[in-house]
Amino acid sequence: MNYFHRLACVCVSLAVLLPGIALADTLDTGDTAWMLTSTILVLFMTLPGLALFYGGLVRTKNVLSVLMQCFSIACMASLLWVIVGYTIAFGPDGTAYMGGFGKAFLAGVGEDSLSGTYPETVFVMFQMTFAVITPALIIGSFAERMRFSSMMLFSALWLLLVYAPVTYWVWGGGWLMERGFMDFAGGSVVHVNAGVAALVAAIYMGKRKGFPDTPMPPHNLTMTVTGACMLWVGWFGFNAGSALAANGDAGMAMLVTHIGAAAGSLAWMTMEWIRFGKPSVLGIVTGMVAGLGTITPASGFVGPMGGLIIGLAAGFVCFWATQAVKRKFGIDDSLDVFPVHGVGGFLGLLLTALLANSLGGQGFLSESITSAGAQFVEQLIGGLSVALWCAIVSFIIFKVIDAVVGLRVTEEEETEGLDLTQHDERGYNN
Amino acid sequence: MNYFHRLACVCVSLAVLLPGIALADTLDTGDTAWMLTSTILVLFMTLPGLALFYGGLVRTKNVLSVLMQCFSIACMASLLWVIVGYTIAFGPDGTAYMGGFGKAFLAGVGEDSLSGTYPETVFVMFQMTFAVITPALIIGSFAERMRFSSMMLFSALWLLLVYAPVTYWVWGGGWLMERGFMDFAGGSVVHVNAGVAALVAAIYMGKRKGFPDTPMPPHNLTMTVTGACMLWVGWFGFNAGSALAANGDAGMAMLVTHIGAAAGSLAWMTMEWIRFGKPSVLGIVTGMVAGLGTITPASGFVGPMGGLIIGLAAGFVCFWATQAVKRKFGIDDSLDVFPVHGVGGFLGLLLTALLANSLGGQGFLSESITSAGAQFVEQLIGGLSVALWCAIVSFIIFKVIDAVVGLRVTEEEETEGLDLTQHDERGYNN
Amino acid sequence: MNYFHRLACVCVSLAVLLPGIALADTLDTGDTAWMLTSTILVLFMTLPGLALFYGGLVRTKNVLSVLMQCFSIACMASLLWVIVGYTIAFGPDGTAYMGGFGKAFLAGVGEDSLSGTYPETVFVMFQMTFAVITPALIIGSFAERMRFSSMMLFSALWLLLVYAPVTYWVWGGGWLMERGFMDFAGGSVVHVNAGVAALVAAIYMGKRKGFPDTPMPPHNLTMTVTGACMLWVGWFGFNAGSALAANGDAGMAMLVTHIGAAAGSLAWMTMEWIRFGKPSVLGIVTGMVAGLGTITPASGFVGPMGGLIIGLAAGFVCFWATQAVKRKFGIDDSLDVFPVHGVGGFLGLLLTALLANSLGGQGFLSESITSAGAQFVEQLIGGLSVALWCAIVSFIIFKVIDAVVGLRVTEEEETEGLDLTQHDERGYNN
Amino acid sequence: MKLITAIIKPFRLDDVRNALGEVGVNGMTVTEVKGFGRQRGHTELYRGAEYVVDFLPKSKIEIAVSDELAERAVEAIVSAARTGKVGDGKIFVSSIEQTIRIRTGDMGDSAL
Amino acid sequence: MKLITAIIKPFRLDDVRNALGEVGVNGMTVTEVKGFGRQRGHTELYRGAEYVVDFLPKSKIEIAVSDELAERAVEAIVSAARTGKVGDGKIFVSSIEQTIRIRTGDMGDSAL
Amino acid sequence: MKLITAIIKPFRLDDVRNALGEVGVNGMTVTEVKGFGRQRGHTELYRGAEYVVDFLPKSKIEIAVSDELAERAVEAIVSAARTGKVGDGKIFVSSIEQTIRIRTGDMGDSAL
Ligand SMILES: Nc1ncnc2c1ncn2[C@@H]1O[C@H](COP(=O)(O)OP(=O)(O)O)[C@@H](O)[C@H]1O
Ligand SMILES: Nc1ncnc2c1ncn2[C@@H]1O[C@H](COP(=O)(O)OP(=O)(O)O)[C@@H](O)[C@H]1O
Ligand SMILES: Nc1ncnc2c1ncn2[C@@H]1O[C@H](COP(=O)(O)OP(=O)(O)O)[C@@H](O)[C@H]1O
Repeated sequence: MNYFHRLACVCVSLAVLLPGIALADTLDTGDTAWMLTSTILVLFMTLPGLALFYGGLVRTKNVLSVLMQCFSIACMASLLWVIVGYTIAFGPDGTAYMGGFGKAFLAGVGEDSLSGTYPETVFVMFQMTFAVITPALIIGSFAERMRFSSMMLFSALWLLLVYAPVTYWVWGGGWLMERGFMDFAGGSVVHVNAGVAALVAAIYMGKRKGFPDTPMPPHNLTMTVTGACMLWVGWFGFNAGSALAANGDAGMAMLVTHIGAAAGSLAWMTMEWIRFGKPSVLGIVTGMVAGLGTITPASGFVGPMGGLIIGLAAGFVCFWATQAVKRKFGIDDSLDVFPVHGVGGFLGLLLTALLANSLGGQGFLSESITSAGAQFVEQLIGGLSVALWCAIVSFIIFKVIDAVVGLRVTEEEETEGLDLTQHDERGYNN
Repeated sequence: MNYFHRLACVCVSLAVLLPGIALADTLDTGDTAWMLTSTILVLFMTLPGLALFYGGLVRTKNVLSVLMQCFSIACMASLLWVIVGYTIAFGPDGTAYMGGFGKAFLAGVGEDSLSGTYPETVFVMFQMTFAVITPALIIGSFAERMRFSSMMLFSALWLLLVYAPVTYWVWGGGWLMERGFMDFAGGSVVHVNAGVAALVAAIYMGKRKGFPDTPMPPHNLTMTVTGACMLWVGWFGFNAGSALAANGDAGMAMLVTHIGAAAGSLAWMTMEWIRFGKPSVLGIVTGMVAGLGTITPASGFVGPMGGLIIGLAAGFVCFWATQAVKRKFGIDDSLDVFPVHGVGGFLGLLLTALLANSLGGQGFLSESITSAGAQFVEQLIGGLSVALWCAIVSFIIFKVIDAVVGLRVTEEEETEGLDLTQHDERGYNN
Repeated sequence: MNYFHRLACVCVSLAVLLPGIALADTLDTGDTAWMLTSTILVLFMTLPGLALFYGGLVRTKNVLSVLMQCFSIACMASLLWVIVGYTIAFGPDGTAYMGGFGKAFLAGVGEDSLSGTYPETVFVMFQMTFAVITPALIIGSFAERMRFSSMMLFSALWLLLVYAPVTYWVWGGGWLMERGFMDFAGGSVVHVNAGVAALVAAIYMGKRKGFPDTPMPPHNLTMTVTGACMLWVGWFGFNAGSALAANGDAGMAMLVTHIGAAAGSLAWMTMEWIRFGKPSVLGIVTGMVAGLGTITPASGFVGPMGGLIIGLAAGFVCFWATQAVKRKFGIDDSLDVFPVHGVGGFLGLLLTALLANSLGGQGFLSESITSAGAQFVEQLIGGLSVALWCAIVSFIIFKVIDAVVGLRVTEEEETEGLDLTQHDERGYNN
Repeated sequence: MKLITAIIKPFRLDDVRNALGEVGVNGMTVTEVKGFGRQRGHTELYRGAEYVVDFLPKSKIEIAVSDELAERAVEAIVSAARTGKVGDGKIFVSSIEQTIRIRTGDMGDSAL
Repeated sequence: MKLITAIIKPFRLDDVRNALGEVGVNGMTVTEVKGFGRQRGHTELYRGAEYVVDFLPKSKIEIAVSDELAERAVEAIVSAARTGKVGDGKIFVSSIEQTIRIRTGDMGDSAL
Repeated sequence: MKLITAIIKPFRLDDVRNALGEVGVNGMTVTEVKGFGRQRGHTELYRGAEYVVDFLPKSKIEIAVSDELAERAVEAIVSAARTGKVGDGKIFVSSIEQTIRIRTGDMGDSAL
């Protein structure tokens, strides 16, 4: 089986870094316990983490629409993943660009199937949670103005045409993996991907009515902070879970992830303090997300000091990017998905090359690449390829849906709010 | 020890399904890690999961009463479980109908006691979390009108007279377990049990003042969605934890549980979309709970496609049942506990028989039963027995409490709200 | 390596209590899985647990300031821990009072470093989460009136001058550990420490404007209950995680922790019911925190009945202490940090001595101490030493900050609220 | 034209609206207010800190009506809002000089 | 002096405030209210339970102005608040006998 | 009878209520409102998007009093609500034609 062959390659190269941990073909209960837990943590990131993080940022009249979008995407992406997504991303006998269809409907994934040292069912689930959160991240850019049905259509098509293939390229054995592209936990697959689709969406959909003159302050920042905290704790499943085992690699990934988050937060806070005179809670949690998104691709490769540098860089760069997108370019990426996830994810991919083999980093994934410079080029190629594919296909999907059923609610519906007009309910009743 | 003897029977029959996993009498750290985690997840389902799910659905003036009821039940059920509940449910040397009293006050449960491959303390705790959530589920049916002290009395008596014995019947070695009744994680013990008690309560207590003419919309749906998401993630502890090990069985239980939840959600959403023209977030999360309740008894037996069918069936059937209870029968089961948990749980018990040995299902628990038809009959017998016992005993408990101290608050207290009248506090202060 | 030597002492004495669990120098995936999970749980206690618990208790105009303080302390304490906190607390070649500086910037903590049977990176992280929550607990006492920048300064200095050394005394191999002082999971390090600093802060800062005449009711008790529930579930990471392995010790710690929480809750509820005529949800959750804080030092030593006694004692004593601090002494410890954590933690230290070797308790930690009386004296010495050091140093820190930059916001800022005046944002926008 | 302002118990609002509809008043504006008067408030207890809350939630209804309708409207409110217990509230009647319907610019009674 | 009370659609509030500023009215007090009138409410559905919500969110603006300014103020409100759709709201004008500025104790027009 | 409407700073509410009680006014209705006037609002910043918030939270107190009591009530409010800083608010006095106590049907001064 091609996929396992490729996975084995990764395992071998990881094994070099982990002396004392024997590669096993039998189930390890500790690894299984950790992967079960990690899967739950990543689902928790979306439900309710991201839903609350985003929900608090919109206006009262749209809060349910955001929760509904996150929730329904989670359900739909899960079923699509079972039906065909998993096999596109990890199916056996694939080409360089997508997996084979041998695992459609999870054919052959039984109770005894293993993926390394834990059940394949858990690997399916773990990867599913990534397939859930990525399209859910995108909705932040077109919040408060898209029709529910069009959002569902977009998310489904995007999952199958962008997310699943890109996952195959990077993790499933596709061409980027073959080249030695390093993305430990999803800097390209999740963050660049979601960020670029968000940018395309924001530009294509246009601004919300009243932007940027009418104030559209977050309706409930306590909700946003709650969601942010859940993202933080869940992210350990995301990054340390991507070690696919309960070992030293997972431990180091947890440590650098945490350092990245803390450093990103403090960097953003500092920028606000300097620039606006006061630090804000929305600022610090945004810095946290930036730090986490940026450390993600590097989390299995760098050491603690690498994590610190990445976190600080994330806070500064994404702060600047957020200002730029909003003020210079006047793009209404409503919840700042692109400057935080797109820019952060890309930055992380590049910094991975620079920090993987210095400051306590774990060295290079691929033995064929031996210098930071060469790896940097690979990272550029990988990041840009994902961004390009995502941008083009996302644009086409929007174009098609717009032509066939329309993307945006009417002006009146936008004024009244999506909760009532799309879902006949309201978030709060006195 | 009788109990271990019986548990061993289960283990042996499970072991047939899990080649390669040796039965061990020594502690396995991986299994222990997973059972510790699962226990925490199931507690998380009640506190704060269910509390928020329910709390958001009532009116502002009663929100704290719901949180208080969930919380105080959790505390009380925990202590009762330690004192006598555990030994009724799992005590050694029991009859066909209840366990012996040898483990009252957890006598003999020490640091070294094992339950299979993990500490018995953890088994006590894991089962305790089930004993916590089941009475907490019931309160949804009599929300907004029951006196706090009567609620405490009811919950305590119900736990000891209904929950603990039924647990013994199904999991502790009692008569249903002996017959080969299949309930992996609590379709009967938790969901049918809670649902039937809820129905009895709703009928006995009567309607809330104003029902159904006065609108009683949920006061905070973001709270409800948050709680629902916590229920979803916590449910993996419930179902995959019920494998009692970190193995392939747990992995498959996680996968089918997730599929059931996603399918139930989308099915309910679809029904609303067709019937009312718009899908709602309250609808989709209710479908999720229905899907999860229904997959619960089947979660260790069916395969992914079985999970899909069960989830879809749950969404459709429970949607219909919710309409019926409210509109046709005019019963004020305030938060729809019976149509979602009672109907869903029962449906799941029946579908278990049909799907356990098809579509990738794992076959039958009991070797004496070899056809789906025969198993179906067992499931009917089991489900109905639990429902009957629960209905009769619950009714008697209500009758007695009503006679002795009264069940319902005064009309004035109902108007003013339970928060102020029962607890001297209010949820929100400007 | 001195530190490992000392750790080994603990392990050996623990091992006596845990026959059948071999001490290993190799990584155990099950233990690693559990420690990864525990770490996440303890972080979850602060973010969002404690933040919500505290946030709901203040007035609307200050809610963000509380969230911001918890969040920024978490970030800052994390980085300080990496830089120098960890080595002060656990560094090699230390004196009796603080660790050596060999692990500054986590020097030498690599992917392969082990701490017992799991990666040292995870030990660093696990301990870091304790270093995060302890200063965060303190903010409850000076809520609604301290300048943000002064709060940051105080927290940083307190972490390095109080928290890190005390941790070394108790767990890192310092003088209290040598004497046989028993504190399983932080009764002294976390609770007495935070409680005493809180008391000093409340007295030094003075009352909030209007206290106690103006009503300052919690602005959102649903938020407080949500946070309380998260504290409860997270506390299993705190206490059962302090077993540093997934074994019988962790299982028993989980069980007694849970019993302590439930008993503390019900005891407080009962006191309110008797004294004020009605039980309240704020009361029951406060009792829960008291129960948990009190069981913490004892959680690895006592049995289930010991847990019950400790929980009940916690509920009664802390209830009384809360009344006393507020009414008799008129101290504005805004969120009652001292009477709950300080008093509860100290009570737990003393009860540990009495209950460790009775009622199913696990006996004494140190072989040189053989009677409950002698241990009681050690516990008194330990608790008082921590309290004294903390009080003196906290006072000096406040004094210095007050002199240099000032501690308190202006009266006008206090009236307008910290959210707007310190952070230019508001929690809720209709 | 008259402006009738009624402070009532919130749970009587629907009845008052219906009663007003029956006498021909089909427009009104409602505000959630806090009232202080003879009706005793309640005590809230938070960790032993006791707060006496004197202000009670009330609904304030404002209706502009023609002079003829005023009396019947007041009667309708009184009978629908009365529970007979202290705290039922008050009605204030004052005069309006002019009324304008924003949509059409209509003035006077025809704007109601 | 006159008290002008306008019930308007909430999303027109900023426009109305600006329009009033242009005619020289620089103070106002705004209340969030619920309005009932010709404009149809909406239906909310919760698990099949159908609630017709007749009360719609409106903003009530109160401005005290000198007699001379009253007419222009009313015109400013009408033109800024009008969308032409049902539910645009009403304006009521009544007279005030006295006005006091608390800070200074100023009375009459100079208190505005 | 007079209707006294006072817009004050929310944190003075308790003092005003006490001051009114001392002059014999034992009933009042309070609304949370947003005020716009000379007092400068504040700026809120969300991820670099800057919102100037001009509307400030105020409490609106409405009291119906007999003609004799009106003056003393106004004085009580002024002295209790004054901080001397801009934004202290206004008091408007207008006349009420009729007052009814819903519970009893009492009219006029005896309804207060
Ligand atoms: N003088 C007053 N001016 C304005 N509102 C008043 C006055 N007196 C009472 N109210 C309002 O009427 C409500 C009911 O009054 P209260 O004295 O409690 O009962 P009752 O109207 O039955 O005598 C109060 O809560 C308050 O909102
Ligand atoms: N008679 C009335 N008294 C007080 N307020 C009214 C009255 N009629 C209407 N209103 C207010 O004006 C708002 C708009 O009225 P409506 O009849 O819906 O539309 P329109 O003003 O366009 O005719 C209502 O929501 C209500 O707040
Ligand atoms: N012309 C007006 N009509 C109605 N309310 C007003 C008017 N002018 C001011 N107010 C109210 O009074 C409050 C205080 O007014 P402001 O001009 O800020 O300060 P001051 O009363 O000290 O001059 C405002 O917030 C507003 O609520």
